[in-house]
Amino acid sequence: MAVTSKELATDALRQMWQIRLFEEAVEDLYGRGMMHGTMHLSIGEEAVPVGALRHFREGDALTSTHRGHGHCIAGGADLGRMMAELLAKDNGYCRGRGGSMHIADVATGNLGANGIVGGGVPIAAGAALSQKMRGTDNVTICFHGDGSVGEGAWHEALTLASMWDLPVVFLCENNQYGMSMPASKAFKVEHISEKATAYGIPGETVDGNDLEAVAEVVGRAVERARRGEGPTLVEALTYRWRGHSKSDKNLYRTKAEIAEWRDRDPIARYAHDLLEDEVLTQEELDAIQAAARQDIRDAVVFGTKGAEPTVEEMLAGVYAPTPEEVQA
Amino acid sequence: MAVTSKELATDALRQMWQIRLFEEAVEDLYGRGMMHGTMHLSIGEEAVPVGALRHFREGDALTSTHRGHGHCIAGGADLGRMMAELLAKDNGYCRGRGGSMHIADVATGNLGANGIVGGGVPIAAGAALSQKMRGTDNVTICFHGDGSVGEGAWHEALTLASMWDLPVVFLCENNQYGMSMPASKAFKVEHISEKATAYGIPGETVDGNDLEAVAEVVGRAVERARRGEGPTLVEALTYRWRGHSKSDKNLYRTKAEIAEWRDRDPIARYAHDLLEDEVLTQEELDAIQAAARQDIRDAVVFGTKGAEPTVEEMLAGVYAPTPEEVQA
Amino acid sequence: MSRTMTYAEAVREAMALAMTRDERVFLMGEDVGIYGGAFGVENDLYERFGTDRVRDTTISELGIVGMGVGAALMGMRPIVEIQFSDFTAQAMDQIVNQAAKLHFMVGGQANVPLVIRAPGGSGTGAAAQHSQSLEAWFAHVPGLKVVMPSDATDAASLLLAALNDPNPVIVLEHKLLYKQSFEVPDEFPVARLGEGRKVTEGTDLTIVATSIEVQRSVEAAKILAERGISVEVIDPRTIRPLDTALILESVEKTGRVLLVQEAAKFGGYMAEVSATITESEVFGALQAPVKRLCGLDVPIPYNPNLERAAVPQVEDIVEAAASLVEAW
Amino acid sequence: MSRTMTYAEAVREAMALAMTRDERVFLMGEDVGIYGGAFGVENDLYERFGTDRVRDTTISELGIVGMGVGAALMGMRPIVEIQFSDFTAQAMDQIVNQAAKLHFMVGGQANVPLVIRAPGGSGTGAAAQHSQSLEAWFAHVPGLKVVMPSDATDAASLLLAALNDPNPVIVLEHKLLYKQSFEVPDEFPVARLGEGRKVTEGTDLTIVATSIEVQRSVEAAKILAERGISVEVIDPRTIRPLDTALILESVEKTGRVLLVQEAAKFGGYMAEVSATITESEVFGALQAPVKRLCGLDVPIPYNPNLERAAVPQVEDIVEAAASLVEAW
Ligand SMILES: Cc1ncc(C[n+]2csc(CCOP(=O)(O)OP(=O)(O)O)c2C)c(N)n1
Ligand SMILES: Cc1ncc(C[n+]2csc(CCOP(=O)(O)OP(=O)(O)O)c2C)c(N)n1
Ligand SMILES: [Mg+2]
Ligand SMILES: [Mg+2]
Repeated sequence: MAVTSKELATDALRQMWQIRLFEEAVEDLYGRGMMHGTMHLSIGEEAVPVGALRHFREGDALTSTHRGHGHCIAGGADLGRMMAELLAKDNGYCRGRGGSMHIADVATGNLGANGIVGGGVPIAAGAALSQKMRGTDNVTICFHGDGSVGEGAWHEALTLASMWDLPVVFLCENNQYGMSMPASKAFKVEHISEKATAYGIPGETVDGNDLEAVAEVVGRAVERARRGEGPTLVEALTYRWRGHSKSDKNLYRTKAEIAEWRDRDPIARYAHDLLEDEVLTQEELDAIQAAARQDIRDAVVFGTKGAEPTVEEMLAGVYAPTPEEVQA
Repeated sequence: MAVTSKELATDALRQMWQIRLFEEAVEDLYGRGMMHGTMHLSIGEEAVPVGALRHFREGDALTSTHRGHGHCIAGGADLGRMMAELLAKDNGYCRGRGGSMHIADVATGNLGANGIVGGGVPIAAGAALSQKMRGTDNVTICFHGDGSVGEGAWHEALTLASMWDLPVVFLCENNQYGMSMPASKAFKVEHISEKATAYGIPGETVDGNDLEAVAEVVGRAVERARRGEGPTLVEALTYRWRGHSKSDKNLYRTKAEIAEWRDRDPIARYAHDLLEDEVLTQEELDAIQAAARQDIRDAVVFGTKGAEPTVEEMLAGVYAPTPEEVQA
Repeated sequence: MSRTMTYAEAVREAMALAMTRDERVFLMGEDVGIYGGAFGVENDLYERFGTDRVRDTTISELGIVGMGVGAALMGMRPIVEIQFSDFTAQAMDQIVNQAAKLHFMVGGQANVPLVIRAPGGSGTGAAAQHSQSLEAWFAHVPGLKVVMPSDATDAASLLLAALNDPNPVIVLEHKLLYKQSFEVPDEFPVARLGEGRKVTEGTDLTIVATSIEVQRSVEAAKILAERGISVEVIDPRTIRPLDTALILESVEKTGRVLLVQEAAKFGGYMAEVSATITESEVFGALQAPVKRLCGLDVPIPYNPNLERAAVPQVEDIVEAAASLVEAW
Repeated sequence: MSRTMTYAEAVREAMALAMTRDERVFLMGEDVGIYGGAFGVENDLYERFGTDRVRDTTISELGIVGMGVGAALMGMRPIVEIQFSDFTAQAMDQIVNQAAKLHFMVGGQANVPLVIRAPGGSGTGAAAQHSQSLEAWFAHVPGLKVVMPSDATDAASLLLAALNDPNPVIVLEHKLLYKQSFEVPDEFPVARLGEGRKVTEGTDLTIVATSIEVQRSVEAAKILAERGISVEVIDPRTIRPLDTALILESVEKTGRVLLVQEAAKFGGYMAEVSATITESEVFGALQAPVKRLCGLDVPIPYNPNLERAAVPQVEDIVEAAASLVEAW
């Protein structure tokens, strides 16, 4: 592992634990009938958003996916408001209107999860266009799944972003499957990152379960974008431990495969490396995990106490008020 | 020039002349107010469809574009019915309902021109899927412009066709521009054919003004498809002498550039090569041109004499009759 | 004789029947293979018919529908599944500009016997991008036929009819109905597209409803019967072309009509039914204004109470119906 | 003081004004740069404002609109031009599932102040894929605002209003109007979205019409005046949200209403207006059934006579209006 500071490591590990425990809590709440809808868990993929967003600055933006809890947490969102949203409460990020699939934290630059596969990719390019037109050195990180690579939206966004050298990092979280379609079958290339050549931009594949490797590769892409040299396609290889969503019977993959990837747990691996490299002690590791656990407990409490949203306010929330309406 | 038989050469040259003279006639009719709508002329690009369709067989299919007269003629359509269609007559291919942008000759495997950029590309893949599922060795030739490469439809079709090894040749007629957008600016690759690697299929660029070269390169792609080895992306470099359509003021390109490409006239060049290689004599060349001119004259006469379509039949033409409706 | 079956099972049985009877029929879509379909509709179909006829695609809605168009043009009978009807937004060009118009545009030279299946509706907590009822878009497209089965028998019978039709048919199934069980006949009749169904007989009020609102209206009719109000529930089943005669006949008899749809009110399908009634010769027989009961004009919210409030429930229908009868 | 200007010039002037006043405003689209726009609307805008603010894109409608969404989310005021409104079919996901819903889905955290301009309508001989009137689709989408300017002043005033609005607004211009000249004020007022306009005053009949049918209705009103029939023509201008009060007031006064749209009848926008009227308190004031005069239920044909027959012309309006007044 690349050497890292104690502070960075502590933050990163705590965020990974927050993601993992947040999702385990969500799973539990769902199982107990306290949460409804569907859910897409990113357990096993935590290193990607946490590594990628190490370079995130004020004014940067990100777009996320249906599997977006990790992006949101790594982006710095408030866990309580996230949990409140998933519990469909008025004090949630989306006032209970969006839920997991539309969670957003615009104040920290998270433009939102997206229920549409590929839906966020052109939006990311547009955010980057804004950053470029304003003459900033900000960048946009576009999280997207391997499955979204089959969408026309993905292609159009890469075409436009590369033509205009926009400051965007297309970060493909290749967790090996769409819902059930293996990426290896869907795309006749060895690495999705090879598709970058079609857009005349750099492409790179990284071990998505290695937090520091992700931070390094995405860091290079971010720096390139900040320098005005345009987009990069980064592919992070990872795996979702859970099924696609609650309807998944896991018929399309083997128990052995799942077990193999569980052995590459990005959290355990990072903790192990930090211990081995003497960045953190076992007590410190345990304390981080415990702190994250407390963060999630607090979040659940906060969420559970939220008020129920009202129909009246929902009706008033379809359109943003015009300046005249605000005055009146 | 690769050696070719007298018969093939005669046919090819006559077809190229038919296309050129058909479009000149159309231009003239339009100028005289006898034709309405808009029109997209392929003058200067005639070698591509004629060369590409040398390998066309019974059961093969093609999809075409808004600039589709050449594809239609090279596919073997009747010139009179084509002209009648452009003259909006009931004896036209589309009974006056479609015009130039929707001209089709389904009996010869031409599934139709398309007013939608990229619209025909997934349709071509679907035709090839049918050919494959039926166990034939037929192929589909998908003509498309360089501009359509920016469409999501193009990407999705190439993704699916390559995944399933479909017998389709994606033939990109790169005439250097969309409407005004230079392909060289739009796509950050030197050759559009390089994009093939993103789909794990072969890509090849050919001089689209060299008929025999087109025939050879597309021939290889067709053979590959017939063998069940899947699609190929062929890029034929060519140029449209005329503006995009009647609204074009040609501001985005120089007179010098146009002149340079006129010097590479695919018809004059082919005729010259045939003479030089002693495949045809000057008299034979002249006779071929004269015959084509007569073909077009006949077509105009046929078209002009067509009847006007009626509103009643138009109304009856929106839905195909069901078996019960046919019986009744 | 009859038996019990879920709506999803009925769809599956109809597809299996069609594939058994007609080798041109095949199915394409996302996760329709080993996953068994996002809603389990396909289940083991891929095992029974093989991966050649039950084809798992990449996530490329526009491409998939386009391939369906191409295959249909070549004489196949493709069924294309769009995982949620919301994602027809990605495929509108192929549905509307290609499939629906091709027969007309080519002057009858070809048909597009394509069946598109797509589940709509809310009630699953999937929020605004996975819960829409978009039938009004499709009903407005000349060249399309549009059906909305409201029970298991119709889900099968209308699908079989769609597969016999030479035109493109879009089948809008309902997610909440999939798991619901219904009595069904031993053998599914083939419906006639364009023929509605009188679900209950009544004398005081006509309710015209679609999809799940038919079920809710029948429930409401039972409650209203106890209050002495006799309701005739009409299910158009095919919303384009509409069985106007059946509706007008009923309205003429009852003199009052309530139109119920799940979709947002403004610009929705029931506006057409309303206009059709008031424009017709039964205008004079109306004893009360035509009234609509529709979804609220909001994107579907995540919160379960808001979601429930956003679309007509049984009690809303009871109330609207009673007030219509009692006030007029 | 007033001056004369074409509808296209008015659109251009409004864009120029907005770009001058507000540096966040910029324009993206296909061939909006040096080509000057497919209909010449942009003309020399790119010279005046530079290629950074007048951006030529690749042919990628979904991508372009998506980039507009992203830029708008980040506080820019993008105008996106879709070359023909038919190609909104490619972009429906970004228009409907993203732009329209984002404000709601994220609980008000963000707005999407995006303006989409797209010309619709028939009459140019461009056939079925270049001539549609698709306003009914957009009018049915909660979260969108939809305007249809019928003259040069409105083309500018509504566009300026759209650019002031914090919500996504789609401006459906009309191709045939672009070249038409109108008297316009020296300075364009900023319209209020949602406010209709009484174009002529009358007492016998109300005509509600949109886009070019407003012009045709005014022509018809002149002819009808000669026949002693006094017509009040109402142009809603914004079709979502609709100025219901203005329409109802007029209908209450005249007791008769004719609704005129170019779009195909079945499921069209005027069905909503019809239903709104008959559901309202003016139902009792109706002296005649509400009548619609619409396009035929066909794809727009190429043949000029058929094309003319496919949509309401002045004489059709005269006839329909007269028969409504004379029969009732
Ligand atoms: C346009 C669209 N098509 C299909 C879906 C249904 N769907 C939701 S997630 C998913 C798989 C996405 O795969 P990937 O992009 O790899 O992300 P992952 O779920 O693996 O994180 C599918 C098919 C959707 N939400 N949007
Ligand atoms: C979906 C769509 N977008 C835009 C257009 C308008 N348009 C028609 S042709 C054209 C340029 C096409 O360029 P290319 O594919 O290179 O074909 P060429 O005209 O050069 O033969 C454009 C933008 C269209 N018809 N369809
Ligand atoms: Mg994946
Ligand atoms: Mg071109």
